[in-house]
Amino acid sequence: MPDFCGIELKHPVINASGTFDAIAARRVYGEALLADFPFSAFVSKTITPEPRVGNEPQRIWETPAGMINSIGLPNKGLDGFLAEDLPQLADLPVPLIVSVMATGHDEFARLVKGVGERDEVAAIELNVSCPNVHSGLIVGEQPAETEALLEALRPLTSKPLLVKLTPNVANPAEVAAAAEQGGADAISLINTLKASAIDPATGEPGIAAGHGGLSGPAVRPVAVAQVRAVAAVVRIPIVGMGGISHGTDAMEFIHAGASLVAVGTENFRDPRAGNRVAGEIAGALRADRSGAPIGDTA
Amino acid sequence: MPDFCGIELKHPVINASGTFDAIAARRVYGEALLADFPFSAFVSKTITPEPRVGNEPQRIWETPAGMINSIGLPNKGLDGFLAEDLPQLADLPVPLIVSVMATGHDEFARLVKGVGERDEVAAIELNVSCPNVHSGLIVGEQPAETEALLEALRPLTSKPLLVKLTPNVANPAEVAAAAEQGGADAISLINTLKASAIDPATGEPGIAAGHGGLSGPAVRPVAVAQVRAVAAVVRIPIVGMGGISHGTDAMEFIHAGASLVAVGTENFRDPRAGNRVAGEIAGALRADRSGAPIGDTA
Amino acid sequence: MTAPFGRRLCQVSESRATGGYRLFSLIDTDGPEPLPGQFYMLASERHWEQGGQRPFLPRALSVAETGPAADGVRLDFLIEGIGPGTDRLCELQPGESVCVNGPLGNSFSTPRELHQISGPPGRKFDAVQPSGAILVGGGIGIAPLALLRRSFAAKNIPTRVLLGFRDAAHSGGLDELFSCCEIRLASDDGHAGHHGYVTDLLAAMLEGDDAASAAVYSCGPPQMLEAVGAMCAEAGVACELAMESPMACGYGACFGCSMPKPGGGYLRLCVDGPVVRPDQVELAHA
Amino acid sequence: MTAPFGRRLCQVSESRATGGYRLFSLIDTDGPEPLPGQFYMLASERHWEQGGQRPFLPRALSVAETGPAADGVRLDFLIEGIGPGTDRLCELQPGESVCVNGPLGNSFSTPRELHQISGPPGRKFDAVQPSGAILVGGGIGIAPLALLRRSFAAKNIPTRVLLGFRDAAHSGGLDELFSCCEIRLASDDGHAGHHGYVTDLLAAMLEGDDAASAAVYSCGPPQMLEAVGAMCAEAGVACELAMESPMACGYGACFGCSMPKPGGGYLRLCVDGPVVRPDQVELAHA
Ligand SMILES: Cc1cc2nc3c(=O)[nH]c(=O)nc-3n(C[C@H](O)[C@H](O)[C@H](O)COP(=O)(O)OP(=O)(O)OC[C@H]3O[C@@H](n4cnc5c(N)ncnc54)[C@H](O)[C@@H]3O)c2cc1C
Ligand SMILES: Cc1cc2nc3c(=O)[nH]c(=O)nc-3n(C[C@H](O)[C@H](O)[C@H](O)COP(=O)(O)OP(=O)(O)OC[C@H]3O[C@@H](n4cnc5c(N)ncnc54)[C@H](O)[C@@H]3O)c2cc1C
Ligand SMILES: Cc1cc2nc3c(=O)[nH]c(=O)nc-3n(C[C@H](O)[C@H](O)[C@H](O)COP(=O)(O)O)c2cc1C
Ligand SMILES: Cc1cc2nc3c(=O)[nH]c(=O)nc-3n(C[C@H](O)[C@H](O)[C@H](O)COP(=O)(O)O)c2cc1C
Ligand code: FES
Ligand code: FES
Repeated sequence: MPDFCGIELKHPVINASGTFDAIAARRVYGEALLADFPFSAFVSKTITPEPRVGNEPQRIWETPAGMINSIGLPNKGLDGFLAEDLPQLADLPVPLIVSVMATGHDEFARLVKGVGERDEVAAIELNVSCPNVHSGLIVGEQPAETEALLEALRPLTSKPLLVKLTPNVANPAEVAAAAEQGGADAISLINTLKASAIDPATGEPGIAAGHGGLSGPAVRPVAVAQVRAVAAVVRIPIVGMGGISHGTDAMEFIHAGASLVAVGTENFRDPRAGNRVAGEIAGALRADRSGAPIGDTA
Repeated sequence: MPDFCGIELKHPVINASGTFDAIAARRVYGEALLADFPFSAFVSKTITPEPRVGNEPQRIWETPAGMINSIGLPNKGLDGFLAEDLPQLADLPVPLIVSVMATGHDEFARLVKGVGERDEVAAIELNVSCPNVHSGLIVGEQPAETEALLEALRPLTSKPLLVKLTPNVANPAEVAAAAEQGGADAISLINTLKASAIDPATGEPGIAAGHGGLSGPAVRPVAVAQVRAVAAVVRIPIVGMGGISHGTDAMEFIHAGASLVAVGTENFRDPRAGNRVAGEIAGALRADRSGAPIGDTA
Repeated sequence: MTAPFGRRLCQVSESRATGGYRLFSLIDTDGPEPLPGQFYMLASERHWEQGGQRPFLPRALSVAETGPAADGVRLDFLIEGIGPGTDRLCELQPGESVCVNGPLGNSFSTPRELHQISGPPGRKFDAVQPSGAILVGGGIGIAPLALLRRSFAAKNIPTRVLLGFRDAAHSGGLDELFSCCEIRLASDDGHAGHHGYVTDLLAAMLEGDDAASAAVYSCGPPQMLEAVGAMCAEAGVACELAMESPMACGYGACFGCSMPKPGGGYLRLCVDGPVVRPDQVELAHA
Repeated sequence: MTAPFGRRLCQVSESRATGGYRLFSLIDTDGPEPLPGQFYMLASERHWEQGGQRPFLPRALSVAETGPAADGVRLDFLIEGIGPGTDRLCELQPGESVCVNGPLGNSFSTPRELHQISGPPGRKFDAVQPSGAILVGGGIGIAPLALLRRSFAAKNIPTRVLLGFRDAAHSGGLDELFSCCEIRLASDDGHAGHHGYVTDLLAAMLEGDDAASAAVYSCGPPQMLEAVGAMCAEAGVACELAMESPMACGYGACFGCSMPKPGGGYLRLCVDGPVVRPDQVELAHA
């Protein structure tokens, strides 16, 4: 029973934001989804202050052991989310973590307040892979920007604040330390790696936006390295993700210092990946216990 | 017949530094290696001012569609290289590019002068994925450090200077622009992505050094994105690399703006990968010419 | 009716070549019988996810036929090998296992249902009793129409079938899936039936007296669907199209399969489709 | 003798189970006959590099036997499935193709050659005429010793063979590779031969009168090689070990296969080995 920032979870596997739409999945799979819900907490797709329709297709491109996406954060905006999606997500049998993103402190504050005051919400994840409209800098690339954002948001809610780091930096540990300093309750990483692919048929990028984010097993070694680096400098818990398909992959993150793991792209290949990985982790931990001692997995 | 910084090459495929030891390969394959040399120019493994034995094993680890290495730049040092390796590399039927790395301007200068004055050497590649002992910063992570290094080295040789970028930065195009500004003749990218993997048998990193660099098809989408970004800001030619296994992969880089491509990890799977990819590129270009027009590949 | 939650393994019971394509059957012991137009996300159990390159994601395939099997439901798929994923599925041998997620997506309406949805006041087809269905398939797009035809036959809905092929090498599934029914053929190279596009046959048919009260169902290459959609709009004939877009998941999770809507915004083809009416999507951008 | 430059395709002519391991044969139409101790880098042509996970790199396998084939050279490999790469190679079916790079690495010396190299002045074995070879194999490590034994037999070098196995399930290759020769067995579980380690047999043999003039050749698990190396050093007996390390390339390109040398620094096992004398490497770190 992992305890994560005071939230009790049935197992250490949650979903990566934007890789599982519980509302759509319930339409497809019916009540079996709830009976057998794959994650111990549900992370919403990132919401923004105003509605967004998302990027022009082509939005996805398969790559060796992974994929590129450039979805563009389609969402109903804060009001639409609270009115239409939240009541449905409240039906899920697990705690809800809402992922939010904005391009300035005021807008971020509106999201954190609007979401934070709802009882249905257990925690808030700040997606900081976004430019600050005032400084023009990507918040999550700058330790100072990240710390300032956290300091601004921290007083606005008593709910746990997770900070989701971007991996496209030289030193993610510096950004994580700044987030902790600013009052973050947990760090989640990695988001996708900036990536592109050229369609051989046209000589043009396969993704309409020109580039997107790489995810899947291909990025796992990068993610494990970043989780190790972050675990070395922060004391708050870490949600590790990036290319987890199997329990052995998840164990890499746990050994590297993650308290929870999130399954992302693998959901596309196996809608029950969350459950499966949780079972595989339990099996691996049992096997480890009966053999050599391993690192602390609390 | 690509012309690269005034060097005439038979085809656009060279090797990535540190992924082909022509001296060892000649011992293994004999004169057939020279008759059928896979690359249109040969890039040496990175040499340093003093000899290095390299890192403690385990040095390599297979990952999904790639591998992590932490070899640690074993080499004979400048003097050993000039005395023992250079005469043998001079036997190769293609121009020689020597890759060098040091931890300060003086040391870098010694390498560039020592290598640059040798007629056997056609060009020098500066591996800037190294800390500057004075500033403590990784040169290739800082545009200013990179520009200063180039300004210091540029006057020391008339040979073309290539700058090999590290991909572990938020904005590789800034670093490339600084290198061009400092006087670089070409940019090569990408070097390996910082990565780690945990050995399930021990719960410890599979690589003795804890982490290493990721290469192979897994990183190709990251490399293509970085080449596109760099091509958008520099006018000097680009050597594109990162996960090239086939001609179609190489064409991604050429469409993205590379003048030459380098084959790295694929050499381990196929010692003749260079030749093969060159042939596949020629085929793709013929097919393209007969169909829709594609980007400039000069 | 919902799909079983999760992916499951189904055995290949048959796999054979048919006019340039392959037709293979799976035995699904756990899923419901699919509806015409629905699809499955498929990946071979072995030699899919091991190795260094693509395929990585499962691939979407429409179910072409179905029927009871000793131990569940038989699912037939018609497939064209055009890349690493479909090539691997073309190689399937009887006895191999396939990871299956589905049935997914919506299904075709009956002409009556379609007239009810499509008929806004003032449009000429909404009052009349539908005269029957016209199925227009092109190439590999004939797959979902086979099951649709049989379901209409079972419902006694009069159905005419128009199928188009590029050439003999791209006429797979014809004999296997449309053996017992009257069809009109068109081929780009004139090797069978009308020498030209299948839309020529449709154009002729839409000039008939009873056309306005018919309902057109089509699946095939995007340009063909665009033409069919335009012709039906022009003629004021109710129409449904089974479309394709790049799909990573098939169940609404990835937002990769988006199709532009006429008023702006996007729909997710996997959950809002794959069967859509021409007025629901920007066909020119598809 | 050098290896053909590049990797080539060789067909699998046979593949069968043997005591927990697999033995498979390739027909190499282009390469030379390998020498005992040499190895090849192998990857199946199909279903190796397609898909999303490992294996990605080729795998090193020692040649266990070789002989003329109708159209070239037959290469036999003895293999234990312990991970994705070896598992895939265990699955090889006759008619499949394998990407082959080799023969690679050095080979075993004869006892006479080894005495010449190993014998520094003052060591007792350097003057005497070698009395013959003692081959010590453990588990899958028996593979290169099979070819070595046959090559010594052809050269009339008296050879004694000591083989050790964990249990019956790990005694593969025994009958196939050592059928026509006298061997002494040891097994950890006592199911065959001496109940204990094969090094017990070697210890007894090294106490014999002619031991000092013999030459020991060994291949097996690292701990066994460490023990064999130490016993031979102690007894002043010339020795060669065929070792393993992680290999990405097999031809000196990657520097991944490094083994620490006693004086500091590393050798590349693929080009400086895989056959080494115990004094060339830090066995405790291997
Ligand atoms: C609802 C639905 C039903 C379908 N039904 C059928 C059916 O019944 N029978 C059938 O044969 N097919 C069907 N398809 C199409 C089938 O799913 C695709 O042909 C298949 O996904 C292609 O995969 P591939 O690996 O073989 O080819 P890919 O290599 O993926 O090529 C397919 C196309 O994708 C693009 N592409 C090229 N490289 C890449 C890349 N790296 N990543 C992403 N895209 C790339 C190119 O434009 C290429 O032409 C259906 C599709 C959908 C959405
Ligand atoms: C010269 C030489 C000759 C050999 N001859 C033979 C022979 O004749 N027969 C034979 O059966 N074997 C032989 N081997 C050993 C064989 O090459 C290895 O067993 C094989 O490479 C293992 O690959 P795998 O994918 O099956 O297992 P892996 O999964 O690679 O596992 C092998 C070991 O590598 C480590 N490992 C685990 N995960 C990884 C990872 N992600 N990346 C890298 N390492 C990992 C672990 O310690 C594991 O125990 C030889 C090796 C060498 C160097
Ligand atoms: C299609 C897709 C959509 C995503 N959308 C979001 C998102 O809305 N917000 C977010 O923080 N991360 C998003 N991500 C990133 C994932 O949450 C995750 O960080 C990343 O994919 C790495 O994990 P994986 O390799 O397991 O997928 C998305 C990833 C994918 C593949
Ligand atoms: C084993 C290994 C050793 C390498 N050594 C060097 C080196 O000495 N100098 C250097 O600049 N890059 C080195 N690299 C990086 C490669 O040159 C190349 O930038 C990187 O591997 C990406 O290309 P690839 O995916 O084709 O291998 C090495 C890569 C590998 C895999
Ligand atoms: S295919 Fe993933 S949302 Fe439609
Ligand atoms: S295996 Fe690559 S250098 Fe030895």
